[in-house]
Amino acid sequence: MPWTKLVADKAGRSVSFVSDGAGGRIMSYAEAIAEAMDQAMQLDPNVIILGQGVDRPGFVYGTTAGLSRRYGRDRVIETPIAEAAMTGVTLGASLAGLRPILVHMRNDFLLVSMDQILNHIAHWRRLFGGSVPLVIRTIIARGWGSGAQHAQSFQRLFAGIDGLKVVMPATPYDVKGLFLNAVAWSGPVLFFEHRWLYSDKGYVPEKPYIVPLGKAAIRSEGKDLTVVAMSFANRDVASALADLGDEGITADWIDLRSVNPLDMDTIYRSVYKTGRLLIVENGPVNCGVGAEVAARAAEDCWDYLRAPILRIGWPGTTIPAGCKLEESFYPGPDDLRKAIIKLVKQNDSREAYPRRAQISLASRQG
Amino acid sequence: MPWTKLVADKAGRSVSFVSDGAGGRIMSYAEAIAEAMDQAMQLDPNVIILGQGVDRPGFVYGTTAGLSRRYGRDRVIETPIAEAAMTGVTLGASLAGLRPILVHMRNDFLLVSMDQILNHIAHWRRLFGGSVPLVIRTIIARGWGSGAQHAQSFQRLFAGIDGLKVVMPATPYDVKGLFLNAVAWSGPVLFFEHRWLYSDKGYVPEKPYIVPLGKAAIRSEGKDLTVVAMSFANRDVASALADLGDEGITADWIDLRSVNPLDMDTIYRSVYKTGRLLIVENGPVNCGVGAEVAARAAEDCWDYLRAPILRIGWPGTTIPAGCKLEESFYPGPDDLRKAIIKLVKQNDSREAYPRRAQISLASRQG
Amino acid sequence: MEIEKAYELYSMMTEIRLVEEAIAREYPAQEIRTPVHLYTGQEAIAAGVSIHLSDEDYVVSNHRSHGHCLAKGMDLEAFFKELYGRQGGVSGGWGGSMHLCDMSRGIAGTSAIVAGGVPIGAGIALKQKISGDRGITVVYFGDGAVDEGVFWETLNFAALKKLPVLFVMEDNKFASQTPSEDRQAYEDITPIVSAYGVPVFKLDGNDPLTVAEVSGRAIEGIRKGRGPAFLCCKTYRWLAHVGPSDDTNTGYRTREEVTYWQNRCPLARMGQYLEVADPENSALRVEAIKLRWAAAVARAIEQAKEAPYAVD
Amino acid sequence: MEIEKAYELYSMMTEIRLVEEAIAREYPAQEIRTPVHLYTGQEAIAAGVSIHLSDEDYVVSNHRSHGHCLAKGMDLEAFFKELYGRQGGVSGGWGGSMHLCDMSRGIAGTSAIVAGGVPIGAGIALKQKISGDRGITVVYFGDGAVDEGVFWETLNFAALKKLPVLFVMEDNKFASQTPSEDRQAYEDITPIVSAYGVPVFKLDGNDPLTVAEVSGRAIEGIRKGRGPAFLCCKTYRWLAHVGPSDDTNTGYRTREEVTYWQNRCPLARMGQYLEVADPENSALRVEAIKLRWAAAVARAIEQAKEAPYAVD
Ligand SMILES: Cc1ncc(C[n+]2csc(CCOP(=O)(O)OP(=O)(O)O)c2C)c(N)n1
Ligand SMILES: Cc1ncc(C[n+]2csc(CCOP(=O)(O)OP(=O)(O)O)c2C)c(N)n1
Ligand SMILES: [Mg+2]
Ligand SMILES: [Mg+2]
Repeated sequence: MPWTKLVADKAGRSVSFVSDGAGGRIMSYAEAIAEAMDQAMQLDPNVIILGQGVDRPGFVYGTTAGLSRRYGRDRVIETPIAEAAMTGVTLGASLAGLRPILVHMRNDFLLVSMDQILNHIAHWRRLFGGSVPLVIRTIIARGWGSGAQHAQSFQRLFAGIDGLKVVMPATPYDVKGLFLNAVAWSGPVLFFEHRWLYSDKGYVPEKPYIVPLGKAAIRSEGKDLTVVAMSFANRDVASALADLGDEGITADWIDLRSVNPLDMDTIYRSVYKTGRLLIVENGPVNCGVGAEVAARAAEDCWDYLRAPILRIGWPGTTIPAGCKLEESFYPGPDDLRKAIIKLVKQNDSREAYPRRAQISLASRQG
Repeated sequence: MPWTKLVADKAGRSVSFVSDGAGGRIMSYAEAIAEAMDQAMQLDPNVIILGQGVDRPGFVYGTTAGLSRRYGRDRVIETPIAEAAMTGVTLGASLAGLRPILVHMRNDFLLVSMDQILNHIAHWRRLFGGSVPLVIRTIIARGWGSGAQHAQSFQRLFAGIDGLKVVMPATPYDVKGLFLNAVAWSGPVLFFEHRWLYSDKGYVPEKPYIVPLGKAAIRSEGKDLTVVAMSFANRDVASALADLGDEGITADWIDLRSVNPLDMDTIYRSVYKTGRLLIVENGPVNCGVGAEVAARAAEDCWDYLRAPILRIGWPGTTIPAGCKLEESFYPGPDDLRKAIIKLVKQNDSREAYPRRAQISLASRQG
Repeated sequence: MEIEKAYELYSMMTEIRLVEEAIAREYPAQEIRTPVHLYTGQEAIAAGVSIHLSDEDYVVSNHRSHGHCLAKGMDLEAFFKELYGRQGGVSGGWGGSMHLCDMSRGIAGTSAIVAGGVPIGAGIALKQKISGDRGITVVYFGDGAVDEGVFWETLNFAALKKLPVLFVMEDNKFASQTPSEDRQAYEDITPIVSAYGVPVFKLDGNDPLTVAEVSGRAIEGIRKGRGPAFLCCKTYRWLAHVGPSDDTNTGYRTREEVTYWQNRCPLARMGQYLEVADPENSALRVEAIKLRWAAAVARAIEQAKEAPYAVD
Repeated sequence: MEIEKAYELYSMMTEIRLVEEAIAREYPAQEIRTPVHLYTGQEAIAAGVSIHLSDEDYVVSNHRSHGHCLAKGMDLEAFFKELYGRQGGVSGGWGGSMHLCDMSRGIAGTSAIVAGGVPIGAGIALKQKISGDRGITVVYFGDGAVDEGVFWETLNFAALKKLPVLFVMEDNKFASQTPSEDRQAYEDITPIVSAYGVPVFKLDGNDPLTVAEVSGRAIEGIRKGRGPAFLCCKTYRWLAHVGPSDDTNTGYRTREEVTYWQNRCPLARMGQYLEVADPENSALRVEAIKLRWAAAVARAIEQAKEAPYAVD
């Protein structure tokens, strides 16, 4: 089994959001995916790829380029536009011993195959045992009037289900390491990429390496609040925090990386310290993954919270196509900055709540 | 338009969970649905019904019995097992001027039609205007080894989306009034029934009446905590509260009735008073509707909360079929009772948190 | 074909062609900020079908909908306002190119999910059937849509209930960059569809007269209550799957193939027909039609650009 | 047919019949607490197909799976433990009647979502094809499953990629209580399927010899790399859609129809064949087979009842 030999990269601690290669190799998020796909196929002849466009000149924004030439059309399978069946085929191939990777150009199309994902894939292993290694790669788009059916961000539909893992990498480093780990994992993984991250550049080791599934990354450390974000929303956080120098505010910035399972330990540890939590959803706020983060913190960090938990994200409406509508639909770094200031200034009352301060950090973390 | 003439029933304030007819007419939840279906079809010739089994001897557990005889097979349409297409057909019929009601025997089957519901129905009105009156009736099952694919409770997938309303009635009174209002409403409504409520009996007025969409019902009033529940989970709440006499604990018990939109006003008003919130999900806790309720309360009731917010519900695993596994899968009144006692006893510290008490109720409610 | 009908056909196709050409021209200015799937080269289908439709008939369409909507009478100015994201757009600026609608003209909406609109059209037809309306519903979709199961579910239901639907498949050989033979086990869809008991018409989708004649027959049958019919129109898209440019050099199709189909231009063919059928007037009238639409398109674009942006 | 094969067929069918009868008998005691969709009357299909299969071949099945699983070699004791929710059940007590599996015998799992298992079977066959295994995959489904689009998507994909799948449609006339004619526009599915280029065999699903003979031919072709084949087996379910009783009096079918099919009992037919083919021994051997399975079933039930409940 080649997959048990992969180890986490030592050099890249992945603390910084932008390239921290320190002389290391820099490549784009898209290139990192392409390399990960290639290495996965090279590592293990059981890895196959299925999807619309995986073997056509567009090559899913270049991320599958060259693969069919290198590994043959038996392993790089151009498919009909039949997401439901192809998802079932992916499950079946996995049961039979392959490690299939199914690719969708938009996560909006996952809805066509929801029955196979939630009624079948998510339950198969719990029902029947064995391993069900499979990855469903899919892309969140945004902008240029993508609109109602081509810019949604559906991670929330797949979070909260024990039988699925869901990752949303935000950096070139993570996208490669998480992808290889998703392929290595013995169960199903939904892999959400973001189209607007494709040209982001950063440090990416050449050798195959893994980033742990279900572990968040601390992108920066601070004292005043904890900001939790996922996928592209991290870029807004980066801008907002960079802009906060004057205010003298610093934040623990946590990139979730995985939304299922959630790395609550990392979040809790930070909230114990900062007492304030802001969650930035890449998607609608209402019933988003952030709701679960907030609900758990409201239960488990109760004694440490010094202010209400805030969430930022999209409205729950249909995503508009018109450019001005689109502009005002998405919250930006400025909204984030305002929320951060509001949260930090508001209700700073550690003294007023003696009981909370009493309970020592150690006793809760132990 | 017959639908604008329906009014809320005056007599039935629907405060009590069990029959409060005071001599009024008592009927079962199932009979109330059947009557509502019948009255809807009688009120408006544009109402049609589609589904598997709607015109076959089982009649969806009796709820469509007699309708095809009374209203003809043009209006009571037995369909192929093709949920995706039939959901699109339902949308089309609605656009063209009908008020279609699509019936599924299990909400698990909704997944096959997810694309039509979330990519189409939920957006149609926002994109194109006009009215899109349609109802999708579906049933949550439980027990007797229904298991992995026949006992799920998927309300969370449809909550949080502006373009859909989602109701989960728990009483015979509500099921009729909410159904008629769902049919009357100019947009799409997902109507989740619970199979284990079908034989519950209660007061149901004979005349057509409506229960407001998006409004919770206060089932009992108390001082120590607020318990929020939905659908069948309300029955567990009823038992748990009845068992709490000795403890001297009383609760505001709120039956959500609608999970989209959420009636946060009613919840907030209660939490302002009690300072404690327990949410009981009819479904997995993780990323459930209760997460959203908790997250909003953690933001908006911050100054009134006197203890962590608790949630109770199912584990996130596949639902087991074996009878002992099933028994331990579902939390029961006893788990609820324990959670209530824990919540009320824990951390009773109104005095310790003077700032919170300072802010007057009125100023927040205004 | 009656000569005035022939001019109408020519006019419809001219409108569509000029609109698509104008979009292609304007697109680089980055004011039309919405993905466009241009209909250039396929005009004969929408025009040939729509010539038989009135406001009581509905159409439901897909991502490549400009031609379908314009042929069904969509207001040019409201159309362009939608593309430019302006107030007064057919979908209030909310939809963009992929989500056009005007119920008052029987344009029931367009879905950008492949095959997503197909069952919706059947639902409209169900209403028409139940209420005994004279109207029918036309559902447009590509050769890609028949890959999706929901197409077959809908075909079965429509045939079972004898719904007044005309299924119009625009077989332009590709779904995005993938040719049918890489997606479909069958070479010919028509025997499959006809085994559902649905009358099938396989035709040259680049010949407006054929489309008009055959769809006329199909629609007549549908209006008589005979249930759905299916047109399989062979055609070709000249430009990229999405966007205003020619993507032939990416390698998924040959220059020869594109040229072959450009030489089978439906508009040119209609022009030739008019030349023969109405040698006296055609030159003048054809020129007048072109000028009229060129002016109308230019005016609509101007008005769209001047309109205030749609805002929330 | 070789006589030993014939006895094997008879034995498989006997096992299934006795299991289903035992379930029906035990069910009122409410210890089997899982919805059961009994296979009584349809035994010839699973047996006739399975006689050609070995452990390297897979089956994927649906809600009515007992026969499919037992014919493929599912352990009787583990089967009953699953139904009784006990430890040692084939799915650890987690699945119940609707979710049975034993990969070691090539039973890849069963889905209670109509048509849900169909693409999964094709996925297994994709693996077999890619790795050049000799094995094939059998997908069982009812006449209801072909209503679902995912069936047609899968058929297309399997035919396109020439996957080693045998599609076995058990056409028992009803999906729950709804007859095919109320759900399907076509009377005969076979011309539709064969238009995908898939060899189609329409046969009497109540005749075990025919099923064995025809499926043998179909499987031979599949093993030779010719791609998928499709069996349309006409049959009938004797008992209710779900549960152990006879639901004829609810009115969706007539007593005459049920009796007609009961008179076409596949087990009886096989018995008659053996009588003719092996007049010397058949009486004794048939009796022995019955006794052996009756004992095995009784023992398995007993062991299941004694086993500890599956707990978390
Ligand atoms: C469910 C779904 N899958 C994939 C896509 C991506 N997609 C958009 S258009 C298209 C090709 C459609 O081809 P066809 O139906 O032949 O129409 P054409 O573009 O050729 O007119 C695809 C695959 C989508 N929009 N929806
Ligand atoms: C997607 C979905 N829709 C509906 C059902 C409910 N259902 C269970 S079995 C069944 C009938 C299946 O009929 P058929 O495929 O002919 O199999 P049979 O029961 O006749 O063996 C239906 C409708 C389901 N399980 N899944
Ligand atoms: Mg095409
Ligand atoms: Mg059947």
